[in-house]
Amino acid sequence: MSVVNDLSICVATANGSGSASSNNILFKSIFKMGIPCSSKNMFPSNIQGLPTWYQIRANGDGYLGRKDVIDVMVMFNDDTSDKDIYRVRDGGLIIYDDTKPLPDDLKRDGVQYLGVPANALVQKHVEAGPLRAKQRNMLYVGALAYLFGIDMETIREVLSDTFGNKPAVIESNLLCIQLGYDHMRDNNLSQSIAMLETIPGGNEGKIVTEGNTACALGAIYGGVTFCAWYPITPSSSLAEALERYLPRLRKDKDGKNTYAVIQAEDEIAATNMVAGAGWMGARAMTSTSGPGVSLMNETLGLQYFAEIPGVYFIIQRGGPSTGLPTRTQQADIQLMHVASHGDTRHIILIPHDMKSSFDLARRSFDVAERFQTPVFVMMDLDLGMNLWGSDPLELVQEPFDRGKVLSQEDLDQQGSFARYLDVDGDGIPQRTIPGNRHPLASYFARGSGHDSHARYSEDEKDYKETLDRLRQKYETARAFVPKPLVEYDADNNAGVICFGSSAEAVREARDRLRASGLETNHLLLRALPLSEEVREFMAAHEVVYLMEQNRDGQMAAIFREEFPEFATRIVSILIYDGLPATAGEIVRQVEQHREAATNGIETKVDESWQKQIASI
Amino acid sequence: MSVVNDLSICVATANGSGSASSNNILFKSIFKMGIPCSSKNMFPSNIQGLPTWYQIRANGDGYLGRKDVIDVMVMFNDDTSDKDIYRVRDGGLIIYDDTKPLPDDLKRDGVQYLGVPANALVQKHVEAGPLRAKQRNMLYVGALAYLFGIDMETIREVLSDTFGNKPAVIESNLLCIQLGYDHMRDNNLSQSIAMLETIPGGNEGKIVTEGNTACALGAIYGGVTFCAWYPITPSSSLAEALERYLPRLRKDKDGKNTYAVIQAEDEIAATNMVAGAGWMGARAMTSTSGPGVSLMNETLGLQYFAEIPGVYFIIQRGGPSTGLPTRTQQADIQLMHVASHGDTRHIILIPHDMKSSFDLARRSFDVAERFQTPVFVMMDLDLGMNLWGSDPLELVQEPFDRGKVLSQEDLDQQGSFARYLDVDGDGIPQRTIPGNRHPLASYFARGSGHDSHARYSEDEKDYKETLDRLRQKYETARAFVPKPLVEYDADNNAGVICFGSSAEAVREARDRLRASGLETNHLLLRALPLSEEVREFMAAHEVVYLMEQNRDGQMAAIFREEFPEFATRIVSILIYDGLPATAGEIVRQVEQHREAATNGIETKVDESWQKQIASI
Amino acid sequence: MAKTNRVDLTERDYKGAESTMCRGCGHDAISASIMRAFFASSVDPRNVIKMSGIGCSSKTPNYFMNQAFGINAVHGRMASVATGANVGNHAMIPLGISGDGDTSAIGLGNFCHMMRRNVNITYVIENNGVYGLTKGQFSATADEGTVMKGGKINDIPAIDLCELAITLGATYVARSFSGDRKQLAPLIQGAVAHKGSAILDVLSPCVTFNDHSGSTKSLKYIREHLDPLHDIDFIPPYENIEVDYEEGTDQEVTMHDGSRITLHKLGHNYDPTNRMQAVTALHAAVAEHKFLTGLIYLNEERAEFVDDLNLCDTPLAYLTQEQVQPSPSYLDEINAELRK
Amino acid sequence: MAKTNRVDLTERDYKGAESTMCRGCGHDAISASIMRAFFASSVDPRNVIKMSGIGCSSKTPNYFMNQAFGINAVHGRMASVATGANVGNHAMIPLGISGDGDTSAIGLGNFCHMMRRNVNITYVIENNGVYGLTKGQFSATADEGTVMKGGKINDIPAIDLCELAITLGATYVARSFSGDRKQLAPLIQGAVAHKGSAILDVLSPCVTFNDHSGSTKSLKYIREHLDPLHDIDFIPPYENIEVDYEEGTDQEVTMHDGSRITLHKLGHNYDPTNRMQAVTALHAAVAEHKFLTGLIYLNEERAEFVDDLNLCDTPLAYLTQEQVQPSPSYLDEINAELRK
Ligand SMILES: Cc1ncc(C[n+]2csc(CCOP(=O)(O)OP(=O)(O)O)c2C)c(N)n1
Ligand SMILES: Cc1ncc(C[n+]2csc(CCOP(=O)(O)OP(=O)(O)O)c2C)c(N)n1
Ligand code: SF4
Ligand code: SF4
Ligand SMILES: [Mg+2]
Ligand SMILES: [Mg+2]
Repeated sequence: MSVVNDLSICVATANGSGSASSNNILFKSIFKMGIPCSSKNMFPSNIQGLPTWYQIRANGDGYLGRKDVIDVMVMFNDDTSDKDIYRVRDGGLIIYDDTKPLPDDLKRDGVQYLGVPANALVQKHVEAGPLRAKQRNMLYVGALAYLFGIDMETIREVLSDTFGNKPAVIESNLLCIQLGYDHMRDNNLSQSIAMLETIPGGNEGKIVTEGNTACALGAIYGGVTFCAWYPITPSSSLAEALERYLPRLRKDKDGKNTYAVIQAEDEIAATNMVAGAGWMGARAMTSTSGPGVSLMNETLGLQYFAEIPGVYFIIQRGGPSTGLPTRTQQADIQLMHVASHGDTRHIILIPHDMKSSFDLARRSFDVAERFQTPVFVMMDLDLGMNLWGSDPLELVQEPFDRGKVLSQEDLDQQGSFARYLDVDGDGIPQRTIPGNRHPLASYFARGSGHDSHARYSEDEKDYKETLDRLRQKYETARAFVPKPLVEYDADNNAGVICFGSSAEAVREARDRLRASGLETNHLLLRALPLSEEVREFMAAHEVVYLMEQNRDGQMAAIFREEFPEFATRIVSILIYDGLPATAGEIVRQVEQHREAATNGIETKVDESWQKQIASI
Repeated sequence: MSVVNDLSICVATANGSGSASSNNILFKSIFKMGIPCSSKNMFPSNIQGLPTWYQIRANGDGYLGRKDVIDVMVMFNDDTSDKDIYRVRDGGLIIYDDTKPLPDDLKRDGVQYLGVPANALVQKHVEAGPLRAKQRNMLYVGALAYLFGIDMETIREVLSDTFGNKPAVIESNLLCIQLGYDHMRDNNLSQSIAMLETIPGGNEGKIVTEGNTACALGAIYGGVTFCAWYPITPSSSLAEALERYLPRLRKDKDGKNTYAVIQAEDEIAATNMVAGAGWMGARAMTSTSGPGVSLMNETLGLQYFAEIPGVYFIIQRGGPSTGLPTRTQQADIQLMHVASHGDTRHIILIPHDMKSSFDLARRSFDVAERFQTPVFVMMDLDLGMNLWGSDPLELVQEPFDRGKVLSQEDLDQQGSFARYLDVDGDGIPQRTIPGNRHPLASYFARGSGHDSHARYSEDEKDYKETLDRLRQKYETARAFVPKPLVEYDADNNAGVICFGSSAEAVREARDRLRASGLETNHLLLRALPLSEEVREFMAAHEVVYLMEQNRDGQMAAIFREEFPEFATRIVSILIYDGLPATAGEIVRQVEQHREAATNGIETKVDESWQKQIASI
Repeated sequence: MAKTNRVDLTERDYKGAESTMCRGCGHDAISASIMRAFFASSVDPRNVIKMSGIGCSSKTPNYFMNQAFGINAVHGRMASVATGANVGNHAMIPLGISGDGDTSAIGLGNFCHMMRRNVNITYVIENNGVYGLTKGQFSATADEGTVMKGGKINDIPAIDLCELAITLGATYVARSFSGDRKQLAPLIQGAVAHKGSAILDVLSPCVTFNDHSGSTKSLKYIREHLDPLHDIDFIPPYENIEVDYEEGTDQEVTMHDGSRITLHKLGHNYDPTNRMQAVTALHAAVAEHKFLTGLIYLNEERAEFVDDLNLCDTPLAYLTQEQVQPSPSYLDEINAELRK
Repeated sequence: MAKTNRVDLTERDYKGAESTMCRGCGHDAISASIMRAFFASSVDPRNVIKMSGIGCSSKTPNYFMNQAFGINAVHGRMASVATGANVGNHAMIPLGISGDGDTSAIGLGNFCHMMRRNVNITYVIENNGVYGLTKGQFSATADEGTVMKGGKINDIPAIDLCELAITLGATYVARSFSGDRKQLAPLIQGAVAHKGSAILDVLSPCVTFNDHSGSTKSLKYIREHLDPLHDIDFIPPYENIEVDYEEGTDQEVTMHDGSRITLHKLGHNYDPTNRMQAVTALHAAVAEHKFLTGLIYLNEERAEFVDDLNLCDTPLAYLTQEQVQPSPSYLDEINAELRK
């Protein structure tokens, strides 16, 4: 057997069947062996009984994007078996419950089948009760452990990490895992796809977490004091992580809270509570996903126009409308970019891994207060809810930037104050917060027309001045927001741009393209507005592949709007079926474009893009 | 005196002071003299006491856009006089109430002042009572009539048209007008700016109306049966026009209504009522403006994804947020274009005058039903609420297009039905409406993932298929939506594109540019998505001036998104101070661009655009 | 052969797709009562429109009456969708299904206004006190003091949707329990026969997220705190059943379509046509931690919304171009007016 | 010299920008009562936050107490903005102004939830039964049968905001009339002293769009249908005034901060601490076409929202980095947990 530590396993079960727990044990065990690995949970928008797939990738080279092909399918959901047998690659392996014989229509050529009589075994060995059906899933963990060489000792460790104080649970799980393991061993079953081998020191010091948790922790370290939210997948777990960590990290000496988390009655309430709290000077946030952004649209405009800070964590899911609420996508970009009616442009921060989720979440409050405006932290389900191995979260210690807040002393010194006056030429005015008792301090905030003194005004000059200053502020932000991460070699003509959860798949895709002769430069976008560095990157390449997870090339539209001179250089790579991006699909689209370009079938880059949209 | 029939009069009064009535008489009288004229009402977001300006333009050449300069200022609002004296052009005329002497600080060089003791005269001649203060405004009508030659007989006609059945009102108004007239005559006061002269046969057959009324009538002739709306300026008058005309035009033989108009409790209710009614097969509409669009955002996505027809009349006003609710703008374009979260693209119809308001309003229901999607009719305050002289509204008689609605008989014949199947390859599926009792007819509409049979599905292939089909539908719409109106001469290198209420100002600007040596071609855009004709126009010009009434060049962004190959050809002409566009400002911006281009200060078109945004 | 009803349908004809609720979920039991009620009342599913918002509860319209048109709209807005649908085609029989989150949180305002208009609908709230589909957060009907699965305690009083419904003008207001099909089915029949907003607040345990001890919406807690007002029967207009009424114990209400609802009082001396008594009783029940069930309020006097609108008989959706496009001569008339 | 209050301010210090209401608009009269009440209660405007939605009424916070911070938010969402603001800095005194459209139409849901949480606020609804700023359409407090300026008749019953407030859990509920400053000012003082949601539904004629005959919110109609429950006085905590109470006629309620409200009954035998009585009385008043005014309901027991949140004493907005950023060592701890 030649292949070591390169494997993808997909477990097909039904929601609520207990597989969440067995999948977690499986994944953590591989992680503990020191093998770089990631997991993607394709769960249904339902609580019990609908199909769910859990895809683990173990890869010694450290590629953590979803693998294009499935090597092993654990076929534990009768409802989807007819399709699942075709999800596994040729030469792959299917593990199934052979308590009953496999029906003929589930037999397929070119793959190996290995059975484990999971139902029969649990019926025999596990006490009857509500848990028995759930325990059945532990059997495939054992079977896989035997077949691929997952260390039983490690599994035991993971079990005790997971169920620390419940020895009975540990024991019964272990029993079932052992049953699966023994069945494979005793029947001399084996496979020839790959083996997993412990990498000593691998994953040393690393953590496993999801982006939503990292964001919540970032917000806490960023000094969030106010969160109003409304439950919605896939963002709820962010607010729930806040609710989990805050009581521990943020009590004052009297045991009182230095924060408030409010479950609002809807997203409109949530955004307006954020506006109210932000106006008062609290570091206020919400988290939501697409439908929530749509509902928050009106008040985002109020915050933009009245210049009230607030942080909006947006965990994107499959749209439009209710769409696929438990699948991933990056299709709310344009909505965030121009959210609300009238001329608005919003700042968007874009994490791409666990550390940047923590870091940008922390900094988002500084950006919001500096620019006195709503700031989006754009996540997606893949980043937010899937488990990612990562270096530990790291706190950059620096003072909070509260922006241009004037204290009573400042007002005394300055002797004057106009809330919406551009004192510094950067479009950002000064601000006071309620509680400031200086006679100059108070002002009247409003979403209607106003002059630089915050007085009601319908005067066209005041109005245009305000609009222009707001645009100026956005221009100022270009140099302030997180810079892109760039890999550049002057020899390369082609560039690749991506952002968010695509980073891993793109890294792998670039390596593969390199292997097939195409060296690319890379820009990992971390914020809007687009900065000078992005412009330079565009200027330096003849072709730029802009990879995003939506149908319409939403980020490409923003690039074309902002850099018309480079509009034709952009070739969109679009993945939008709701599944996490894979390197293979990226490579396929890039090569398709290159082929078309060299064959002259499509000479103009932009037209190929148009066609692609129209014909797929 | 050389100038005839070229005049702009601006009347400055306070809201609720009765000037609406006197201004109307003034405008209608000029219109009745046969002189092409338009009026722009710059009214406050308030009911009584705030400044309001009414600007009339009379122009024998038929230019109806707002005039750049004010020839005559009727200064009847003390609160704004200090600024109003500077609004009038050098050499212009100020009419003021000289009951009390003019304070020194309101004296300005280079303009002529003529007083009419309006207060004193009404006090003397009009009975004390609540109406007296309002009648005062009639005096400037009389004064202007004398000074500029407005025919008193015509005024009398207009009075009786307006107050037909109230002879007392006619008399008292006439008295006051005569007082103003006589004062000027008796004191031998005169001016040398221009005279108004009756144009025999001028305005023959023409009507005077606002776009909102034209839209309402269009909707009625388009067969609207359902309207849910929520009051908001400047859209309320559209729904109110429906409520005015429907009872007269749409009772059945039993005196019952063939329509329903519901004043909803908010815009969210309104849009969802439209969705409910549209789903049932009623021709459903709403009308709103920016804040309403923001609130309707979520359900627009439902209608897009579940493919439910509905017509959205959007009368744009100054944004963002509450902004300037009584001023005009075209700044909700991008919001409409991509309204709601997820990948959406919406159809937008864009009237530019009274006839097209009627016509596109009527056709919008056909488009909505044909494409089974929300359709926007994009208006703005200038078009919707100001009075425009126009050829009479005209009904093109053609059968309603209900789109692919299948009857019971159709189903019998076809023998099968899948609600979301692309039977014809145009992306548009077939539809049944409730009440169809065929066993195949019923289906379950939803905003969540579904397959072609409208069954719940989270399958990635079903999902992508749906998204792609929806995009295909949008592509189909390109050839279906109203074509642009194009003026083209192969000799010209420069093109001008505009849409909506800008059409008049652009027409005049092009004439002026021609006079100064720049011949331009023209495209009047009437819909999104952009059609092949628009692409051809872009391809045919080196420079295209794209004129729009917003800060960020929102339509330009859409052009750059859709036509990356022409992205750099676009030069944005942006007017966004809330006032109706003027030819002068357009010419100024075009010439500024040309100068910069020839001087080589800004070589790249697109950069000049960027800079312009940044620096104004 | 299976038993058929007056429209020649069997119980099977009232079935829908297979449910995806958790096993034991109260919502499934409500679906069963709905099927039974519509069968019993001989309502042809093809005359019904099924509408819902978003949530576990809102998924259920897919699980009954396949032959009815259905819509699963956005979260909290079914009341408005139903208003539009009812006006768009008033000949269809509107059935709305919602959750407590859907109705009492995000949808509260629009729900109130639907009732204020007295829009004709049978509006069933499958009330489990939590957001099932998003995994167990409190909704606005979570009782004060109830405990979330994770241990969190609710400090805020519940919205009593029946009291609210009466306050806002709903004309048929009932509370029931998913497990009490004997009571629930006739209540649904009555709601369908009623013309106007019929609100059914049905306690429906979420066995996955709100069935633990400490919860006031667990199956056990509900069962122990039920306080039915009366035994209830629904008699369709075409049935000439003579019922023997006991003076003071039984009450019969005749509805506009001739249906009758008979109430056999259980201990309570309760008249559902008395608005103030209804509010008082509800209020007292909260204080005593009881779930009062039965027909709580009924008003057969108030006109339904489409009557206020003076609609023509043909449903709006079915009007033809001939019926809705005014003649061009009217446009000439209007043009003439606009010349003035 | 002008009279000063206990914080050394004169009545002038409570003024704002010049009003832009129509002459005679009820809203201006309410502003005057607000200024009087805050002056009389010696509240420093710098401790006040003024909040509103959109509408004529919502413009008025600009017309009093210039020294207070203010916000004119979007239509119908002041209740939510106020919730955020109250929690963001609970040391400020929240005053919200809204219109009947703002509150009872677009804002209804969020308004209900604010009351359900018992957020501390003095929430004044300037109720004229129409949308003033958009020129006179009916709002949801337009009474059944009332006539619009153009002649249209309203078919739908009004939402009684006081009844709704009591149903939803508001703890201080009053109705008054813009023209009755003697009653309104002490009611506002009481509301400010009260900790929790204090809802004041103040009839406030729109002289421009809703003052014609046929309207049930015209100045004349209101005056003729007023039915005050009691004469009311507010006694701040620092005043030791002894009042002679008449048994059965007078009632005194002491508030948490020691303020006292005294009620001198007018005919009615009415106890505002009795919830059911309050609802019954309101309901009866509607039937009799009367506007019951006075302190309708008071509950000094229920905790205000920020108490449920167990907030630290320093307002959240004023916490420093030191107070809110956990030490890095905690992050190490968490990283260690995430290794498991
Ligand atoms: C605008 C919007 N916000 C949030 C959600 C997420 N969401 C889905 S269902 C639900 C709550 C459902 O609760 P309930 O109505 O009580 O139904 P149940 O699942 O308990 O039956 C929420 C918040 C959504 N779909 N849309
Ligand atoms: C989202 C939104 N919809 C509609 C409007 C238009 N609008 C402004 S004020 C108003 C009604 C105000 O009525 P009310 O609250 O009763 O105040 P009043 O003017 O009568 O004092 C409306 C509908 C708006 N500003 N925002
Ligand atoms: S989660 Fe609760 S409400 Fe949802 S299906 Fe399961 S038991 Fe029912
Ligand atoms: S319109 Fe009515 S509510 Fe508005 S200011 Fe005038 S009188 Fe007051
Ligand atoms: Mg629920
Ligand atoms: Mg009002």
